[in-house]
Amino acid sequence: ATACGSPQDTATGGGDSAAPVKVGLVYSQSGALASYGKQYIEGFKAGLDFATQGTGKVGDRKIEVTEVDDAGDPAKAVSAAKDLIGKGTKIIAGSTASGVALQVAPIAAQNKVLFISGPAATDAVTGANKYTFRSGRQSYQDVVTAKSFIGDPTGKKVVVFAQDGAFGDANEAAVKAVIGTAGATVSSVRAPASATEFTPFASQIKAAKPDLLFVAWAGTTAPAMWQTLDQQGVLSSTTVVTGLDIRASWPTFGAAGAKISFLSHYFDGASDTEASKALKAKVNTIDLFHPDGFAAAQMVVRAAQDGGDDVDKMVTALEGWSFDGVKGKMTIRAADHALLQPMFQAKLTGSGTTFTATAQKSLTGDETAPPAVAMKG
Amino acid sequence: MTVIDAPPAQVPDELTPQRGRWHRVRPFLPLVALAVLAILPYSTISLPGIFEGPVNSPGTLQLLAICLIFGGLAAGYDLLFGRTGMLSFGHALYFAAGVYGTDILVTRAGLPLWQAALLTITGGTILAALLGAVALRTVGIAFAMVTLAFAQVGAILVARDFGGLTGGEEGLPLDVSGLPAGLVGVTNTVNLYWLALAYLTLVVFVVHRVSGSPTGRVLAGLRDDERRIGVLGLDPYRYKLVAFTLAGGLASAGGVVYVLIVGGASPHITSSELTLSLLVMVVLGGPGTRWGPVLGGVLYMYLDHRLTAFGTSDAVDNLPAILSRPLSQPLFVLGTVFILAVYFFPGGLTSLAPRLSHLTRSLRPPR
Amino acid sequence: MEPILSVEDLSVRISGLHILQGVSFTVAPTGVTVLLGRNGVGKTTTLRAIVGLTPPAGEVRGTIRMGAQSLLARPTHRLVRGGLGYVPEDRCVFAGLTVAENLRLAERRGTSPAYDKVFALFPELDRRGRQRAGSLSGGQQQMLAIGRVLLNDNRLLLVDEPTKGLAPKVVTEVAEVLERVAESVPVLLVEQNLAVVRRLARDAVVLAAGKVAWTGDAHELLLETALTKSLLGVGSAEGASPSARSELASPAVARKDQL
Amino acid sequence: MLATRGLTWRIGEVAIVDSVYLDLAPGEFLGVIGPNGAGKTSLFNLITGLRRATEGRIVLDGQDIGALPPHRRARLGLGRTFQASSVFGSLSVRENVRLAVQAHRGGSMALWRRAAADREVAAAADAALDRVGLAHRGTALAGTLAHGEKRKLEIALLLAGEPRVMLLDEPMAGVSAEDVPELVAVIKSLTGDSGRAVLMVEHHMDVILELADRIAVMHHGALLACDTPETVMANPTVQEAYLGEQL
Amino acid sequence: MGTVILLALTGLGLAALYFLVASGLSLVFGLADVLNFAHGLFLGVGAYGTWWAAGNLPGAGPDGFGFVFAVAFGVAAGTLVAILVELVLIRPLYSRTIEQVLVTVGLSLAGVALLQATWGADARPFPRPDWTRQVTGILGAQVPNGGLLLIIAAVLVLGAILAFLRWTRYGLVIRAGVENREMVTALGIDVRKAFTLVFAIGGAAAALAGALGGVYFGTVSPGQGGSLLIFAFIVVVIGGMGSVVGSAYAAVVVGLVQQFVNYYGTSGLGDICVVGLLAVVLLLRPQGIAGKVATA
Ligand SMILES: Nc1ncnc2c1ncn2[C@@H]1O[C@H](COP(=O)(O)OP(=O)(O)OP(=O)(O)O)[C@@H](O)[C@H]1O
Ligand SMILES: Nc1ncnc2c1ncn2[C@@H]1O[C@H](COP(=O)(O)OP(=O)(O)OP(=O)(O)O)[C@@H](O)[C@H]1O
Ligand SMILES: CC(C)C[C@H](N)C(=O)O
Ligand SMILES: [Mg+2]
Ligand SMILES: [Mg+2]
Repeated sequence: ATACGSPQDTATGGGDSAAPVKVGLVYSQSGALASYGKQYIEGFKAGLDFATQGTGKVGDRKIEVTEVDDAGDPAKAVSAAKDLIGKGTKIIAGSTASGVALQVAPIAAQNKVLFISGPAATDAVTGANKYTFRSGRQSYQDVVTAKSFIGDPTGKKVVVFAQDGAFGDANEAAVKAVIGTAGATVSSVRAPASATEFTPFASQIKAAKPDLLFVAWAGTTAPAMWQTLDQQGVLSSTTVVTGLDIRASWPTFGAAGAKISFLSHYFDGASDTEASKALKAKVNTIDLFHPDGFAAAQMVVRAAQDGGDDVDKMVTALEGWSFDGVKGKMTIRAADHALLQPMFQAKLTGSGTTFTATAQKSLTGDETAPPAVAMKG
Repeated sequence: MTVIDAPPAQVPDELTPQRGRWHRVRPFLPLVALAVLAILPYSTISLPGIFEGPVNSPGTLQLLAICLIFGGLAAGYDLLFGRTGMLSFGHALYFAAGVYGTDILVTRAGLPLWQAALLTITGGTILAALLGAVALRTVGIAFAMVTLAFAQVGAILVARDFGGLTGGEEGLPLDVSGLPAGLVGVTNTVNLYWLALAYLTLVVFVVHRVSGSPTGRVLAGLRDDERRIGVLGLDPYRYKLVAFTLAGGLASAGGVVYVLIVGGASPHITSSELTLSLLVMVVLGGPGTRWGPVLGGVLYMYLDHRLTAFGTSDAVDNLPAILSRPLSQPLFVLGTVFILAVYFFPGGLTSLAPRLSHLTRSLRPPR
Repeated sequence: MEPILSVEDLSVRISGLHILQGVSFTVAPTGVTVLLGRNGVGKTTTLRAIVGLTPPAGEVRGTIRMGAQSLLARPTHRLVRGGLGYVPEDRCVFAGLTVAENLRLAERRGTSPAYDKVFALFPELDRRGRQRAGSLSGGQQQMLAIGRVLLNDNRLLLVDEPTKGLAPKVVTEVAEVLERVAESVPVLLVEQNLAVVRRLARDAVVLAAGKVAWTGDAHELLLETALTKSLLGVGSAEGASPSARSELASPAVARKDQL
Repeated sequence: MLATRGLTWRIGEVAIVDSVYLDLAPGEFLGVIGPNGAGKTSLFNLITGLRRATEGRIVLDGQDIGALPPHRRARLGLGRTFQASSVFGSLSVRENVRLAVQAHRGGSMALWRRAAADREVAAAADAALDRVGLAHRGTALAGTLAHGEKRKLEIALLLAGEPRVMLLDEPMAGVSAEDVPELVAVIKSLTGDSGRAVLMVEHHMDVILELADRIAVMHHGALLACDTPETVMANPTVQEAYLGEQL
Repeated sequence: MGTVILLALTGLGLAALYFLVASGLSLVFGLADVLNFAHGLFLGVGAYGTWWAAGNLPGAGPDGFGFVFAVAFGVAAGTLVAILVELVLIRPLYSRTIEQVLVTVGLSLAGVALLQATWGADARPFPRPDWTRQVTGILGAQVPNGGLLLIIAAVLVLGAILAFLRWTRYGLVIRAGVENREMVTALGIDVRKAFTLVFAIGGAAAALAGALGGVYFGTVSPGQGGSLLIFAFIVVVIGGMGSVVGSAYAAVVVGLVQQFVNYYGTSGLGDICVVGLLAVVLLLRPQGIAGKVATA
C-alpha cells in the first residue's frame, strides 16, 4: 500500500455485484440507554434473518453489518457515522437516543447515504430530510393513542405532566394538537427532569382536577414520580395515561400500575403476526424496542434489494412501501417518511416482580397517523 | 563545602533558558511537530488497532480533530489551573457558550458562519469577564463552587430549552445549508481537521506567549501567594480576571470549531463532568507545562472515543463474563486508566520525559 | 556513659538535594546537647530525620539508635509513643482547636498526663484553656507547643528553635523551663540564641555543609571566640577561603574534643 | 510621613490594636517592641491593608489610605516583609525579585511582551539580590531555600519595590546569630537612602538598639511608650512588661 | 395550609436525603481534605447492597426485621467499600489534593460503570416495607412515610456524628489531623487510622442515604448517586466545609427552597434558585454558613 494519498479520499463502495452490502449500526451499547440498544440489536438480527430467509444475503450479496457503540453521545455517533461513510457504507441505522438521531440525520443528507433511525422517539426525525427514515414510533403516535382513552374530548379538561426539555415539549405540543384541537382544554404541569421530589407537582395536578392526565416521563426518577402521584391520590381521582416502558420497569410501578391506562408501542403478546412469531422464536420475550430493530432490518433488506448501491433508488424503494412488521402492517409514508404503524392500549396486572401486560385495544397505523410535515432537506 | 546546585527550576519553562544537547534543536521541535500534523492527512498509513482506518480516512481525521480541539481546550484551561492556580469547575460553560452560540446564530438566526463565530467569541469572552468579575470575589474552593454554580445554571437553561432555542436534551443539529461548502460533508473532514489543528496551535501559542510575558509572571506569583502580590503593589483581582477572561475566550473559540466538527450541539457539553474531564486532562498531562495539557487532552479524548470500540471488540467479548462485563463499559476502563495514571505518572505525562532520561543516563556506562 | 541517642553516618536527600552528608554524633543521657550551625545547614532536617518526618520526596540512610533500638524506618507515632518528644520549629499548634483540646490530644495512651506540671510552668495555658490556639500570639503558641510535649514522660526531647520570635522576657522563661526539664530528661536542642545556648547546653554539635564540623563541650566552644568564629562563621560563606572550608569538614577538626 | 490616628482593630469585644497614634518622619527608623501577642503584626496588617481597621485613620503623606486595598497602598510606597516568610515558592529566586521589580515599575497588563527580554528589570533584580547576598542562589527554587535565605529574599523583594516606608516584621526571626550582623548591615544600608522611613518589629534588643532612632513599645494592643532608646530602656513599666529579667 | 405543610414536610424529607449524602461528604471534604467525587459510589453500593441482600441474603427481606437486616447489610457494604477506597487509593496520596480529586473522579466513573455492568443500566424496583409506601396524615397533609423515615434517620445521624466529634478522642484527632497531619503523628498518634475512620463514617452515611433513598424513590439505578451528588456538594459548600451542623442547616434551606419555588414559581426555577443561593452565600460569606470550623 502506498503511504501517500489525497486528504479527501474516501473508499468507494461496492459497484461489484458480489461485493457485500455494508450496513453500519450506530447505537447505544453502553451508557444509560444500553438496554434499549440491546433490544434493538436483537430485533435487528432476528429481522435480518426473517427478511433474508436465514441467508443473510440479498441476492448474491452478503449483508455485512458493522456495529458501533455511540454510548448515547451525539459526538461519538457523528464520528462513527463519518468513519462508516468514509469506508463506503451506504446504509446507516441505529440511534437509540433522540439527540443522536437528530445529529446523524443531517450527516446522512450531506453525504447522501441512507439513515434509518431507531428507537429515538422525537417527532423531528420525521421529515428531517430525504435520506432519513425511521423504524420506530414517534411521540405523536403515543399521544394519538392516549386520546383514544377519553372518547369524545369535547369540553374535557386534559393536563399534561411532562419533564422539561424537548421530550416534554414535544409531548405537550402533540397533546395540544391532537386532543386540544378536538375540543378539550389542555394545560400542563412541567417539572425538571432531574427532580427527585414530586409532591409540589402532584399537588398542582390534583388542584387542576383534570378529566385526563397524560404523563410523559422518561428516566430513573419515574418510579418516585408514580409513587408520589399515587400517594397524593392523583391516580385514583382521574384517568391517567402514559406510555408503557420496557418490561424491566414494570415492577417499579408497584401497586400504582393497576391504576394507570397505558398506551403501548409494543409488548410481548400485543400482536400475533408472522414477524412477531419469528422474533419471539429468537428472543423468547419480546420487549419494547425489539420491533424497531426488526423493522430496521426489513427496511435495510428492501433498500438493498431494490436500490443496489444507488442511495436514491433505495429511497424510492422505501417511500410508500408497506410491509408486515412485528406490530402488524407498517407503511412508510412517502411524503415525510413517517412510519405508520399499529399502536396498543394496555393494562398492567400482577405484583411483586411479575407483571403482565394485556392488550385492551389496538389502533391501526392510519388511526394513529401523525400529520404530514414538509420534508426539510 | 559542596555548593548544592539548585534543581532545575520548575518555573514555567518559558522563563528559564533550557540547556542541554537539545537546546539548539528544541525551539524548532514544535514547528516540526506542527508540520508533521499538517501533512498527516496526505498519508495513507494504517495503524491497525490505533485507528479504525488509514490515517487519511474521514473517521480517523474526525477523531483526530476532536482530540486536537480538546488538546487546545485543556491548554486553555491550564492557563487558569496550572499557571494561575485558579480551580474553576465551570470552564465547560464558556466552551458550551461557543458551541451553542454559534449553533443558534447559524441555525436559528441564519447568520453567516463568520459573523456567528465572531459574535459568539465576543459574547463568550464578555460572559467570562462578567461572571469572572463576580466569581473572583471568592477564592479557593469557594471560587470553584461559584464557577460550578454558574455553569450549572447554564446547564439548566440549556436543558429547559427556553424559547425552543437549544433543543433541550435532544440538542441542536447545525444547519449546514449556509456554511462554506468546504466544511460540509464527509470528504471535507480534512478541512475540519486543519481547523482544529489551527485552533490548537493558536491556543498553545497564546498560552505560551502570555505565560512568558510580564503578566504571566504575575500569574505564576498569584499561584504561590496572592497576599504577597497585593503587598507588592499589584491588584490580584485584575490579573486573575484577565486570565479568566482570556481562558473563557479561548474556550468559546474552541466551541466554535467543535460545533463545526461535530455538526451540532448537545447538552452534555454543558455538564460539570466536562470541566472535571478538563481537570483530568490537565493533571494527566502535567499542569503548568507547555505540552502536558495538550497531550492529556488528546489522550483523554482518544481513549474516550476508542474505548467504545475496544469494549465491543471480540477480544473483550471472549473473556469470561467477570472480566468482559466491566471491560465492555468504556467508562470503567477510562476511570481505571486515570487511577492507574495517577499512581504511575505522578506529575503528569510530561514528567515522564525527565525520568526516562534519568533512566537512560544511569544505564549508560560511566566514562 | 552510654549515649541515649547515637546518629551514625546519617545522610538525607530531599528531591535530589544532598542535605545531610554523613552526619554522626551522640546525645548524652543527661543534660542538654545543642545542635548548632548556620541557617540552612540541616539542623531541622536532622531532627526531623530522627523522628521519621522526612518528606515523601526524601531519602534517609545511615543508622539512628536510641539505646539498642534502631529508629530508622519506624513510623513517627511509634517513636513518639516510645518516649521521643518533638517540639517542631514552627510550633504547629492546632489553630482550630482550643488550648485544652491541643493538650488533650497530646495525652499518650497508658500514661497519666502531667497537667499540674505543665500548668505550673505555663499558667497562661490554664487560663486560656477555652481559647482557640490559632488566636494565641506567637509566644503563647510556643508555650503550648512545649507544654504539649511535657504532658508525657519522655526518654528524649527534640526541641527546634523554641525561642524563635519570642520576646526577651519569654525567652528567659522558656530557657528556664527547658533547664528544669533537662534535669530529668535529656534534650537535643536546636537554638540560634547563643545566650540560651550558654545557659543550657552541656554538649554541642556543630553542623557545617551537611557534615559535623565540631563536637565537644559547649562552654569550651563558646569560650573560644576563634572557634565559634570559624565554626559558626562570621562573614558570608563566599568570604571564607576554600582551604578554610575544607579544613572545617576534615575529621581532624571534627574530633577536636578527643585530642 | 506615615501617621496613624487612633487606629483600632477589634475582634468581638477585644481590642487587638487599641487606639494607636504613631508618627513616622521621613528618614526615621522606628523600632517596635512588645511582648508576644501585643498586636505588632496586627498593626502592620492594618497599615498595609491586609486587615480593615474598625476605627481610626491611617495617613500617608497627608492622604487617608485607610480605605484602599493593599496593592493601592503598596503603589503609594508602602512595602513590608512578613513574620513568616512568604515568597513565591515555585518561582526561582531571581524570578521572585524580577516580579517585585516589575510590580514596582507599574505592572502593566502586558500579555504579549517577553518578560525575559526586559533587561532593565533583570538588572534591577540582580542588583537587589546582590545587595542581600543571594546572587549565587538565583536559579534555586525559592521554596527550597533555608529559612535564613528566605528572610534575605524577603528583603530583596522589598528592596525591589523601592518603598518609601518599609515595614519589617521580625526580619531576624530564625536567622542564625552569626548571620544577624550581615542582615543588620543590609537593613542599615537600606535606610541610608533618600529619606526612607522604616518601621521594624524585632525581639533582638541589640539589633533594635543598633538601628532604631526611636522605639515604640506595644502592650495589649496599646502604645505604652514611644521615645528614644535610652528613655524607653530606662522606663520601669517597659522593663517590667517586656524585658523581664535579662539573661 | 395543607399544601404548605405538605410542601414543608416533603421538603424536609428531601433535605434529610441531602443531609445524609452531604454529611459524609462534608466530613471527608473538610476534615480529610479530600474532595470526594466517588461519594456517589458509596451511595450506590449502599443502595445495591440493600437491594441485593433483600433478594438473596437468608434472613433479609423487604419487610420488618428482614428489611432492617438488609439495610444494615447495605450500610456495611458501603462502609467496607469506603474503607477499601481509603486504604488502597486515597492513603498513598495524602496531601496531594489534586491527585486525590483525580482518583475519585476516576473511581466515580469506573464504579458507576461497574454497577452498571453488574446489574444493568435500568432502574430496579427496590424492596421495601409496605408502610413506607403509605402516607401519614399530618394536619391535613398526606405526608409520604418514606420521607418521614428519612427525616428521622437524618436527625439520628446528625446527633451521632456530633457526639462522636465532640466527645470522643477520635473526634479530636480527626479535627486536629485536618490542620496538620504530620504534627498529629508527632504527638504519637497514628493519624491514618483517623482518616480511615472518616471515610468509614462518610461511607456509612452515604450508604444509608442510598438505602433509604431507594426506599423513597422505589428504585435503584447506577446513576442515582451522581445526580444527588451535585446538590450534596452545594449543601456542603453553603453549610461550610467540614461543618456537619452547617450541612444540616444548608440541607434544610436547599430542600425547602427547592420545594416551595418549584410549587409557587415555574418548574426548574427551584434548582436555579438553589444555585443562585450558593453563589450569593459564597459571595457574602465565602466560608459558608458555619465557616470552616473543625468543631463539628
Ligand atoms: N522539602 C525540602 N525540599 C528541598 N529542600 C529542602 C527541603 N527541606 C529542606 N531543604 C533544604 O535543606 C537545607 C537544610 O534545611 P534545614 O531546614 O534543615 O536547615 P536549618 O539548619 O534548620 O536552617 P534554619 O536555621 O534556617 O532553620 C536547606 O538548604 C533547605 O533549602
Ligand atoms: N484573626 C485573629 N483572631 C483572633 N485573635 C487574633 C487574630 N489575630 C491576632 N489575634 C490576637 O491578637 C493578639 C496580637 O497578635 P499579633 O500577632 O499582632 O501579636 P504580635 O505582637 O505580632 O506577637 P508576636 O511577637 O508573638 O508575633 C494576639 O493575642 C492574638 O492571639
Ligand atoms: C422513553 C423513551 C421511549 C425515550 C426514547 N427512546 C427517546 O429517546 O426519546
Ligand atoms: Mg531549622
Ligand atoms: Mg508578630
